[in-house]
Amino acid sequence: MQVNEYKPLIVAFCCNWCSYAGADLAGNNRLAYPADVKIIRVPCSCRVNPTFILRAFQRGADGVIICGCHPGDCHYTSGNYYTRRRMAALFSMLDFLGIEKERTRLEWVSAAEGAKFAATMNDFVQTVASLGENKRLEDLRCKK
Amino acid sequence: MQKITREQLIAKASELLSNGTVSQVLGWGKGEFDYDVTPTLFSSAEELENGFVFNDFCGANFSKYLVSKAAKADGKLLVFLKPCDTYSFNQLLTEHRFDREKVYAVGIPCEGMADISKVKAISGDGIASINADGDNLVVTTLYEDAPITIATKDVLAERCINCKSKKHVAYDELMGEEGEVLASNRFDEVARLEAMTADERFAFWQNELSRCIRCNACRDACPACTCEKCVFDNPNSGVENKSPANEFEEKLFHIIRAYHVAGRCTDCGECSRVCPQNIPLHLLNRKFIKDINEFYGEYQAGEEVDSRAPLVNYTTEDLEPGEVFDRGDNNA
Amino acid sequence: MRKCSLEKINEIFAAIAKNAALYLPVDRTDGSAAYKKWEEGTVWSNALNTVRSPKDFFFPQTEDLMRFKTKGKTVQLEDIRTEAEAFVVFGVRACDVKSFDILDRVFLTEPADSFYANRRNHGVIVSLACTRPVETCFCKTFGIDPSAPAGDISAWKTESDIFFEANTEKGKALLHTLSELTEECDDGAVAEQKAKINAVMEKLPLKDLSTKGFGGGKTAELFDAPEWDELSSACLGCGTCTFVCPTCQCYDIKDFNTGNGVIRFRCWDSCMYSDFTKMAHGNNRLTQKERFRQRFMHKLVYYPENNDGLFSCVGCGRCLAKCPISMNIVKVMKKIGGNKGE
Amino acid sequence: MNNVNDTLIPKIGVITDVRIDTPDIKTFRVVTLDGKKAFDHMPGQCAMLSVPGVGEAMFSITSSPTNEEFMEFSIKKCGCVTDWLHQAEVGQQITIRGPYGKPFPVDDVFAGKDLLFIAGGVGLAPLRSVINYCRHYRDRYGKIDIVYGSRSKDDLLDYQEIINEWATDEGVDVHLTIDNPQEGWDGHVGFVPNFVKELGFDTDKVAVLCGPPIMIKFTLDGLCGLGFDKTNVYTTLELRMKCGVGKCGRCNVGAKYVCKDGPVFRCDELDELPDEY
Repeated sequence: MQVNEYKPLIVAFCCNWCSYAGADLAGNNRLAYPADVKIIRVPCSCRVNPTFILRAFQRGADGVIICGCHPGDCHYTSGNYYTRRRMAALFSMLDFLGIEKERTRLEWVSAAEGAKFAATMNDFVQTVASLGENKRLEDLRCKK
Repeated sequence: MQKITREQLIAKASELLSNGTVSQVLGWGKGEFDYDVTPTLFSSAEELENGFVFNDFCGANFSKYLVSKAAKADGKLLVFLKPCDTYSFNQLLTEHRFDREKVYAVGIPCEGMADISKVKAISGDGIASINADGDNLVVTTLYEDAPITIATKDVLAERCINCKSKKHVAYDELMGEEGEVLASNRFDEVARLEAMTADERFAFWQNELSRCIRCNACRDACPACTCEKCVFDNPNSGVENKSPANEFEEKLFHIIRAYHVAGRCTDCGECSRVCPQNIPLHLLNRKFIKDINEFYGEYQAGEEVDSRAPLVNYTTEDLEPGEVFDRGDNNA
Repeated sequence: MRKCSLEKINEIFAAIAKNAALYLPVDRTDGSAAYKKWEEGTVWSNALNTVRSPKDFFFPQTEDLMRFKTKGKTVQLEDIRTEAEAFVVFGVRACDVKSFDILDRVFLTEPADSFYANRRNHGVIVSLACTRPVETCFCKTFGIDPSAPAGDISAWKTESDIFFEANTEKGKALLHTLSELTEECDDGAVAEQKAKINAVMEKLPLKDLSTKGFGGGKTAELFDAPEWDELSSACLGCGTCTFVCPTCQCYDIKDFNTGNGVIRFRCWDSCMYSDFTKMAHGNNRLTQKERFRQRFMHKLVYYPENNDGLFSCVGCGRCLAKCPISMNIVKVMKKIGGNKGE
Repeated sequence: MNNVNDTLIPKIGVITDVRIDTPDIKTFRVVTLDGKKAFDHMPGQCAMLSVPGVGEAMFSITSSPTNEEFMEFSIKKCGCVTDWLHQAEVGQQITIRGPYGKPFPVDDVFAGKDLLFIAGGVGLAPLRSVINYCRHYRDRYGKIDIVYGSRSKDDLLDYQEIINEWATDEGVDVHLTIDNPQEGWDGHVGFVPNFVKELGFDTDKVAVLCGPPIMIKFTLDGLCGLGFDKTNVYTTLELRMKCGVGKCGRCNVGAKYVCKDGPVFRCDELDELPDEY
């Protein structure tokens, strides 16, 4: 009998201009990363409202990663700089509330970095898998 | 005891009313007991004489009322501002939430306000009267024959124990002496929590937030929460909820609320004062303030009008979210 | 009447908890009290009352009503009601006991609310006479005697003992299960206790507050009172008073989409909220004054009009203690109605 | 427990027909899963319809109680539930519960009287039920006058039914009006309140009014001007409702609950309510 291995569900918010293209490239190059990473394309990483992240956890995500253009490369000039500040504050707050800090991450992935995208996802999935299921930001109503 | 007296404030308000500088006065109205004070609008010397109070329980921050009341007032509105209130006043001005021309702000000194629950913890329930006497409060109760004397400093509200400033950052006129920005220990409790393990912190907040009844008092009293329509009231926002249906909803509300005022919160402490369930909500705000200070340099919301809040600002050299924790680990 | 030494109170609790979930006021870390489920080691609070009223036991803040599964054009309904577990609420004050009567008249009037009725049928109320009323208490205004609380069983606590008197069949049955721990006694000590409480009641600052000028049929007279402007002026529009109130019973019904079905639940709502009466095409109470007035008119005029003069307030004083701006029903009653100028 | 009825727990209904009445009003035909009427009702009563996950809302039942096969609801698109219903197709399942509210006193007060129905816009929806009820039991009532107005010809609800059935009935006079002149319209042009005054009815009739608040206000003034007594004028109110049985507190106005004591009110009863509807 095979034991069902725990597979974390990951939500990845990817900016349309860099990271989503990076994910595409990873796919084109047949670089493997777990299928449990669900990509949500956003116009810019700074489109990600903190409620999106919390809602992802509510709806069953075990980890949330936000990917945007490298600082300085934002399609909208400065969106990712704002993202950087916002997420620094938000992640720190989640940690303050005792929610495992490893469940949230911000990464810069350019359109040319297919390999980095795949590696980042593999690493993130592994990290979250080691934490186990998200219990501290779960909504039991959504778990049935 | 407050350095400024009720009589002085009434005299000032009456003078400004009679010389036409202002048409209404936003002040503290007398309650049923000696400690329950209601923000009230006064429009004559007579009304002031009958209903105005100023004592150690006048904690309410009037700044937020200016958003609704100044717009409605016929002439100028006189508002008494304690030093901490002036920060909210400036922050609201920065956000263009009221018309400065319609307000006449009188800065008044504050010796710190008392917390009635702390008084009751010492004197026992059944307060009959509370009177200030020098540095003490003299309390009589329904159950004790002799009055009980309590040092005011022992019953100060949490936010006043850790008062950040006795300096007024905005006013048209100042009564009494100007104070200084203080080196307060207001982040000590945040630091104590930070030093805990994640499990301990989680347990701490679970216990605190589980008491939430979602009465929205924290939001409705907060001078930074002035959205016309809150996301939590908007059925189209996807996060609307009216009740703390479960632990997630409790956390969602408080995280998002604190986050939305991060960088704009002046740490006035109204959220914790009004919470019927005594949840230390100010700790969430202070965590953001402490982080912002450490990540992006010292910033005090409301210190200057038109300053740019840190979360709507950036530099190209900002630290990465991941580094926040590395830094924390190095510190620990 | 039966009595038991307070030293044996935990044995009483254990005996009750053997057959039913027992809830009683417990001190919390923030210094206030709340009802908690009793388990070995739980310490009964001495606090006069809890921040939240015990209406939660029958009308919880959130409650799932039913579930739906939707697929394509089809809708499936799942009735999730189950028989409530038997439970005992211990130490309910006279004011809060009265609030159940007020809620009953709303929820048990035909068509009865089965969710409420279910809990009501399975709950036993053990009330407790007050020993230390405080300045915010005004139950007497509404004809409630804090020294003689109703409930399935009434209880009195003295320095050394606790006394029980069953009032209903449910109460008798419960008291019967405690017969080994309690002994029959006369009501001398209780009478003494009652006298003591009533003496304190005479000292309360709100003892003379009267309902004169309120009640059914007063709508025309009170609705347009000019004082509403001033009274509501500072109201923040939060729901604190409503949610700590033992008699406020307005609710909202909402759907929550879980991603794999829909839960229809109800939750407390507040007439103080700006969206309470908001419809797709307008709102009939646009200002906070109107909303504020609705709450007090409902308690002091509309409810009594529909319920034989019974007011929808029990004088527990929670809103006096908890309103962020210290505006409350007492101040309303003193400004308009028959207490004017007194 | 599950065998106890609770009014909050609805039945599943199916939309079996959708009729486009006007650009923003559709009429939905609803039956239960076994093809029957969900429940019996009287003219003027309402039902709670809901779309799980979207919300629940109160609608007046526009079909006559004498229709024993199905119920109809004429619904104007104006909020999230109605938006959703407007894009629903035949076969869509929804939930339905009711009936709620006090009906028109068709069997006592109305009996033997001449009746005057005045409606504006979607306000015809609640009246259609009572009009068809009275037409069905024609011999119980005197003359029936129907005054109905809308913004334009296209906004007239149940137009075919009015022209083909109501107007051809004996003892039923239909007076239509639209707000502004329109090509292809040779009927009356003008607002309902003025039209009523122009028509000038006998005051021994029972009048029933339904429409936008502003229309009700002016029409009522007009009727009083003609000499109508308010005790002979009925109207319906609409407020936000959740439970339908006077418990959730939302539709409370004065000592009345619109869901339970209304939605049908006599105009003199309304005068006793505080002005909050």
